[in-house]
Amino acid sequence: MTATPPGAPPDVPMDFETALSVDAVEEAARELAGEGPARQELEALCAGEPAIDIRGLRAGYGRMEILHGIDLVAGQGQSLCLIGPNGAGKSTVLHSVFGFADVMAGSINVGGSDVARLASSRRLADAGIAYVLQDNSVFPDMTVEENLLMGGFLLDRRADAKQAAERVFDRYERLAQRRHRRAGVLSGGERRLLEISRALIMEPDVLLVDEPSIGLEPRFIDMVFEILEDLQRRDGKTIVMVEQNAKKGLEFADIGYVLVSGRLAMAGPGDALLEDPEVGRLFLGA
Amino acid sequence: MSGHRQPLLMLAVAAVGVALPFVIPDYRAQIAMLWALVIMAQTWDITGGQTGYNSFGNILFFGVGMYASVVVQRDVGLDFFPGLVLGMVVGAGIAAALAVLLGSMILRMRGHYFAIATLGLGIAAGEIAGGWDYLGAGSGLSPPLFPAPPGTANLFFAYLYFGVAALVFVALAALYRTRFGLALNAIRDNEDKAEAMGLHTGVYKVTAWTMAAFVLGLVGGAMGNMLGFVDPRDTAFAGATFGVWMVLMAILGGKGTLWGPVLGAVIFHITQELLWTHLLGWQRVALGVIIVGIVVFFPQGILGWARTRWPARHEHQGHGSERA
Amino acid sequence: MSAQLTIEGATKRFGGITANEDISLEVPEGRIVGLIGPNGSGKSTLFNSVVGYHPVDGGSIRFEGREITRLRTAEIARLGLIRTFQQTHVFVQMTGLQNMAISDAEAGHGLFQLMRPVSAETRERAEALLAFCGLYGKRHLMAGELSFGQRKLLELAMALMVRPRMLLLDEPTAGINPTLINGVIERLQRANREFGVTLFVIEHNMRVIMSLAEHIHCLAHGRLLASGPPEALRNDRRVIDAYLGAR
Amino acid sequence: DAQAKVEGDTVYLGAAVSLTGKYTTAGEHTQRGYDLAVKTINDAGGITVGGNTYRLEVIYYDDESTPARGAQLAERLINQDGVDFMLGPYSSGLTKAIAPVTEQYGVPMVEANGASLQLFNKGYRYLFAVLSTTEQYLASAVALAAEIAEREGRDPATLKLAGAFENDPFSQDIRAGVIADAEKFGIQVVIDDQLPPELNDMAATLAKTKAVKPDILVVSGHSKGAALAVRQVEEMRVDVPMLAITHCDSADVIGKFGAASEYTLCASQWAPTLSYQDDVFGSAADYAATFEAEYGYAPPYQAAESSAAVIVFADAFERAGGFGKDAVRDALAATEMQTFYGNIRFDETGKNIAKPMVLYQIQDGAYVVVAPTKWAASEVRHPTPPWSER
Amino acid sequence: MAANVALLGDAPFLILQLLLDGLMIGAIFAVAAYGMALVWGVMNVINVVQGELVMLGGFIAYQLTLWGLSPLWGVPVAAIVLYFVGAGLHHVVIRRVADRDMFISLLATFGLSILLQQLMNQIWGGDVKTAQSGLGTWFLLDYTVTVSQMKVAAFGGAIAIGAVLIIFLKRSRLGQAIRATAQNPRAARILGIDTNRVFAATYGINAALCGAAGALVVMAYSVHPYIGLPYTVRSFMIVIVAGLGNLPGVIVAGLGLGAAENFAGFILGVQYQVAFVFCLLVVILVIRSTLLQRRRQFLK
Ligand SMILES: Nc1ncnc2c1ncn2[C@@H]1O[C@H](COP(=O)(O)OP(=O)(O)OP(=O)(O)O)[C@@H](O)[C@H]1O
Ligand SMILES: Nc1ncnc2c1ncn2[C@@H]1O[C@H](COP(=O)(O)OP(=O)(O)OP(=O)(O)O)[C@@H](O)[C@H]1O
Ligand SMILES: [Mg+2]
Ligand SMILES: [Mg+2]
Repeated sequence: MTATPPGAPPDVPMDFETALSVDAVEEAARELAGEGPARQELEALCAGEPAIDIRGLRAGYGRMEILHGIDLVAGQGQSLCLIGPNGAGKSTVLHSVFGFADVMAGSINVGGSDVARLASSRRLADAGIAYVLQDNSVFPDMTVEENLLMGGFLLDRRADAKQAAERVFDRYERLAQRRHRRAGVLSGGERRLLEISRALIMEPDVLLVDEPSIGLEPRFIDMVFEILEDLQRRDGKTIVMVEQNAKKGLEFADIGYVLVSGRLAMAGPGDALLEDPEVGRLFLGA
Repeated sequence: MSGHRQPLLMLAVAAVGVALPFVIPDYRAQIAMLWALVIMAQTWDITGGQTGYNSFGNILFFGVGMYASVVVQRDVGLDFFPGLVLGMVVGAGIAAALAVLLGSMILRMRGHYFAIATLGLGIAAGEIAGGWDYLGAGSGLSPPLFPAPPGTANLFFAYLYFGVAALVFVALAALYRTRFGLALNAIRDNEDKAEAMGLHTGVYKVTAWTMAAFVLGLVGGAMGNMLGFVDPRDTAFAGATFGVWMVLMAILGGKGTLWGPVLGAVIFHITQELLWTHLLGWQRVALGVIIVGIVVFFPQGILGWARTRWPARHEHQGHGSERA
Repeated sequence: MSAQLTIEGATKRFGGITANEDISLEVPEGRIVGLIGPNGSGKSTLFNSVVGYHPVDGGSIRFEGREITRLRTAEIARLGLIRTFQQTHVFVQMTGLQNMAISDAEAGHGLFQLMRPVSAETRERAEALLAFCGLYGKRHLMAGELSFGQRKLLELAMALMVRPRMLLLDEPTAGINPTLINGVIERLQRANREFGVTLFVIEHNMRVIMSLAEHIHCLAHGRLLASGPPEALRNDRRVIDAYLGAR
Repeated sequence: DAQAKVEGDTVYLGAAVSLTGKYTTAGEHTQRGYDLAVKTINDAGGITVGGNTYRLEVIYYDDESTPARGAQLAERLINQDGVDFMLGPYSSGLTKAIAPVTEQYGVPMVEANGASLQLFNKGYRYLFAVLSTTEQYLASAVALAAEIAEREGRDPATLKLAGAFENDPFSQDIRAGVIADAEKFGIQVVIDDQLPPELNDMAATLAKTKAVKPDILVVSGHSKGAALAVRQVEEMRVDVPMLAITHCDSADVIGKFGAASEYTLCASQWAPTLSYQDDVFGSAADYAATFEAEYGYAPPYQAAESSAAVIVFADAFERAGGFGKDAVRDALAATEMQTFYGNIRFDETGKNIAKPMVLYQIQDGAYVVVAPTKWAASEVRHPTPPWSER
Repeated sequence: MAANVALLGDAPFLILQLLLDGLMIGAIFAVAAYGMALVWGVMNVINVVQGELVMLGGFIAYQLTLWGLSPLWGVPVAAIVLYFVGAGLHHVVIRRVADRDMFISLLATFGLSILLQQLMNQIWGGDVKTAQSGLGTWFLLDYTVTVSQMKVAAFGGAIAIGAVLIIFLKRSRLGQAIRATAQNPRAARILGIDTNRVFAATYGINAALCGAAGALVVMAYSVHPYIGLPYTVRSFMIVIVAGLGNLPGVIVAGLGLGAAENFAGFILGVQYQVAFVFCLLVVILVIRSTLLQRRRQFLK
């Protein structure tokens, strides 16, 4: 990224009082961040053995570096929520963990082993990482049911996948009604539901979720967070989530990180961040 | 190539173009061919690079121009030069008319469907010409010979094509600075969205293709006389050579840029003349390897590659020549 | 208060599914109207029908008194009825400014109107609107290099650049930073007030829709379930059951 | 510029030949023909011009079987490489593209593979062809059919002829010749198909042939057409009393199809059994032997005529006594000689009028000359029996 | 032209003959088209080198005859050899261009096609090659209609290959992975599908199909190095008409194209047969785009 100077042309009225521009948020956040939290602080937030541990991650796309040295630690069974302005690099963090971005330096440990050298397609099988992408990831020409079955592609027995799919249908009538329909014609929210349920079929250890609530109706948002809560509390999964609905996200998560322009600006327990007035002003729109 | 250096560069190229036929007079035939290739690449890029409609069939317009011109010269009974001029104009006119007609049908297709449809058109045109007795069918036609000593013919064509290439360049440079240029880019990036913004995408596409067709018609109109022989599949509708080369040259240089096609054509032609003629039978292997190499390693073309290599210069251009 | 957009008995089926059934509603000129409803209730479908992406199977749609049921997308757009998308659509290999310049309907879309360079006027307005949407600093970046949320903002700026008579916004704040959402709300209100753009907005974010819309329609199962001012709707039993859930 | 024409004791000839593209095989025969003659002449001490001896050498380029490339390469040979004497390319189409260039520069070209009659009505002064032109290729086959009909007491006008010709300058010229001959005898042309260059199936034409039952089937489409015709006639059991084609030796139809090729009539420029001779190679049979020793296969006539072109050039150089383009041109125009390939004498349009075509028939697995009578080694076998009896 | 139509009336057996010949060549087109549909659908690559792979298969079968083997062996042998050739090509070139703009892969495969043409030209020479399968001919209707047994075998083989392929894609694990990758490669990767291997396998299978088709071609017809493009274009047309991912449709469209081409060649004259094929291509594309215009795709 090139550092384009922020600011507006002189003839544009600059009456941003209640609202902040992308740059203004960034600027303010950068100031707020200062040096950013130290590694020890992050480790202190982590309970137990780290299930995911990122050190000094520099990553981006092609030659463009987006993340300039990110650290991230979350313990087994913990949930971590990344918040930050649009374009801060939140999705890029998840991309790097799954191998969709180009990692230039740093290490990514999941479950104790370095996954950076693993092909993306091995990360679910070998490292138990499941990923719910921010944008569309259904197989449009397969039926809803086939999509769910594909979620169990790595299972040795087809019957297991089938059972898992049935459990999903039991839970969401909406999907059950559409099980034989092409997934490509689902509405935005229906599709999101399908994507999340599909990612859970393999019962992964670590779940990466990029904005789970995007496009969902209020009741589904609640529902999705309930599912995630269940996964974490009952099944002891580790969850790393990006959420623009920062209030929801921080309420839910054990740990909150604030990401600004590819750097870590703040970190703290979810509830604590939620109450931080600066965070509130900059990220919660309070 | 930043904004303020652009005119300088153009001047330099123009000077070279004017001087070249006298600096290396033995190479006049190749120089003429070079500028013809430059024009082909430039015009291909109007739809291919700027609009995102990759055509494999622009050779159609070249061939139509060539045949129309030679037939006019054969049947109208003018002297060489008036005949040639009339032939070129008629050729360009027919090519443009054809572009409007065919374009309004096939430019509705998206992406690769369009590419293949144009491929079909180009080949079909050659086949039809090859069966049509009025056009000499498979035996082809022989245009009138240049009425002056041998060296002058090549000199004439070298300057003719250089002139056209320069004009086309200046015209395109201006065109791409207009909002029409932006509209073409918008179609390339997201045609549905462009439509949703109220753009008359169909009209723009046909216009762009027609411009290319007109110029290609002109080029073809003179090429018959330059080569001295017109044949349906190998000179006029020469899909496997000129037809593909124009695409390749634009991509090699960097499609969607102003200088890319020019650069690509120059490099391609020089390589071909220096290398291939001496490979005696292996030149097509070389061509194949070069094509694959280009698209694997320089898919953005030389200019695109340079941009990722030195992104700062590119940024600089973004501010310098600010098109918007 | 005249109705600018009138939808009468719009019905749209896809194979066996009825996505919209007999929907009739009006959007009065100069207002901000909301459209809510559960996932899959047919909101986006209704928008698509209005802007001519697909013909309705029944019913009619009128814009400023003109029948537009059978018009094509671009024609409808030129009438000043513009929509934005749930998933973003911008011109990825053009800079933000270029995206804006081509969206300027005032400078014209005719072939000859296009055949001149971008005017200083267009440019100024583009910069102002980019600043308005907080993207001034990124104006020279290729749109494809913007993040999801930034693209969303750019798309909004582009829509405003058209100087539309009416704007259909499909989840304009989905994926946008909450702080910025406040900005977006304010911008939309100002666009509505200052430029006189009628807004018709789909949203799942209740905070947004409640503070933005003056009147809200709620769809469920493809039918119009309820209509009314935000307060009324918020307390409407049917809407709570079908959509909002117990709070 | 142009200094390369004679360097020290070497005279350079230029040639664009088809080493790739659709004429690859024939182009290779052409090149080998040139090479063999050059080598043989040089090995025998070269040529003597004005008291000095010179070696010959050929500068080659690959024209990729496309005329546009051919024309460009001719320019290149003349302008950059300074060549003052050209040997022809393969095929009429390429020759048509190159002749205007050599003509403009006044560079004499002796060509051996452009048979199209149209090459010789343009008033070219620097173009000389050692081979017989297209109208003669199948004339003897048509005449033979008429003759046989008369012998059997049938009016030739009752004969029906079916023809399929590739859509290229050479084959289309053949077609013009055949149709003119048919008209001469009043033979009715019942099928007149053109075959596309990317030919790989002529089932449609042959099905038609079965329906209209012609007396003669004529096919011309370089070696591809020859192979296809012989093969599909057998496969589809097309019964036709006479099948006449071109290029069967270069397509090696005997080797490929064996007995199925029996009875086929083939037009040829030359045959090793002919009784011509010269000082360079000796007799036609000697030439065949030399060629086979060098390249491992019997020379198709494309190679023989190419070799002849070099011999003609060598002879003209010696008679011209120098390497002036116009002197050599005039010497070429005055050529009157016999080569292993046949007699050579050019008329004022530049085509060789001293050498007839021959017609082979495939009899018992060999090419046997059946016409003209002067060289006929055997009677023609006619009619071809129906497949049910073969 | 009118005379040709009249001839069909006078000699109705011709209709049968043309139809049979058309169907038989059409079946071979269909085999190459299966492969193209696969590669196009899965990798989003229009494989312009398709025709050359077919030819390579043909040359391999031909080579077997030079070694004294029956060219019938060419069908499996060519398929196996070509599988590896395909996987190799994928490794060296295709995988580097597959996820790019489709035009890039179009060009890359075009480059490969030139390369292969030339290599075949250097190895086997520019001549027309055929291989005698040793199978005979059937005659119908008193010797008027000929049916080469080889062509019937080719026809049967083509249909069988199609059926096997359809079942394979629906049922097998690799088949499922191929379908998923076709629709959304990134999503396939997050579910643990090694898309790179899927691509390699897909391209290999495609090449194997082409190889088998080529062996059939050299026995039923003939091959030479420059005959690839018409096969490529026909495959392409068939896939467009059938629609991506519709393999049964590919068979039907292949047969239809073969028959249509044969009749067109007969009626218009063979010289226009190729022109007909390409005009038909354009017409089909225009019709397709008009139909699509009605059932417009739309954005979300
Ligand atoms: N494929 C890509 N190529 C180049 N740059 C990219 C690409 N994807 C994202 N970027 C850039 O990387 C930066 C970070 O993007 P990222 O998607 O990680 O942001 P984000 O924090 O997830 O934002 P949002 O909340 O809007 O989704 C952005 O500035 C964007 O311009
Ligand atoms: N092209 C189509 N073909 C078939 N069914 C479709 C198509 N488009 C939409 N549908 C169906 O129509 C219904 C309504 O979809 P629509 O996209 O309008 O919902 P929505 O209200 O926008 O939902 P969301 O809030 O989740 O975006 C859904 O059930 C969807 O599956
Ligand atoms: Mg993101
Ligand atoms: Mg929607």
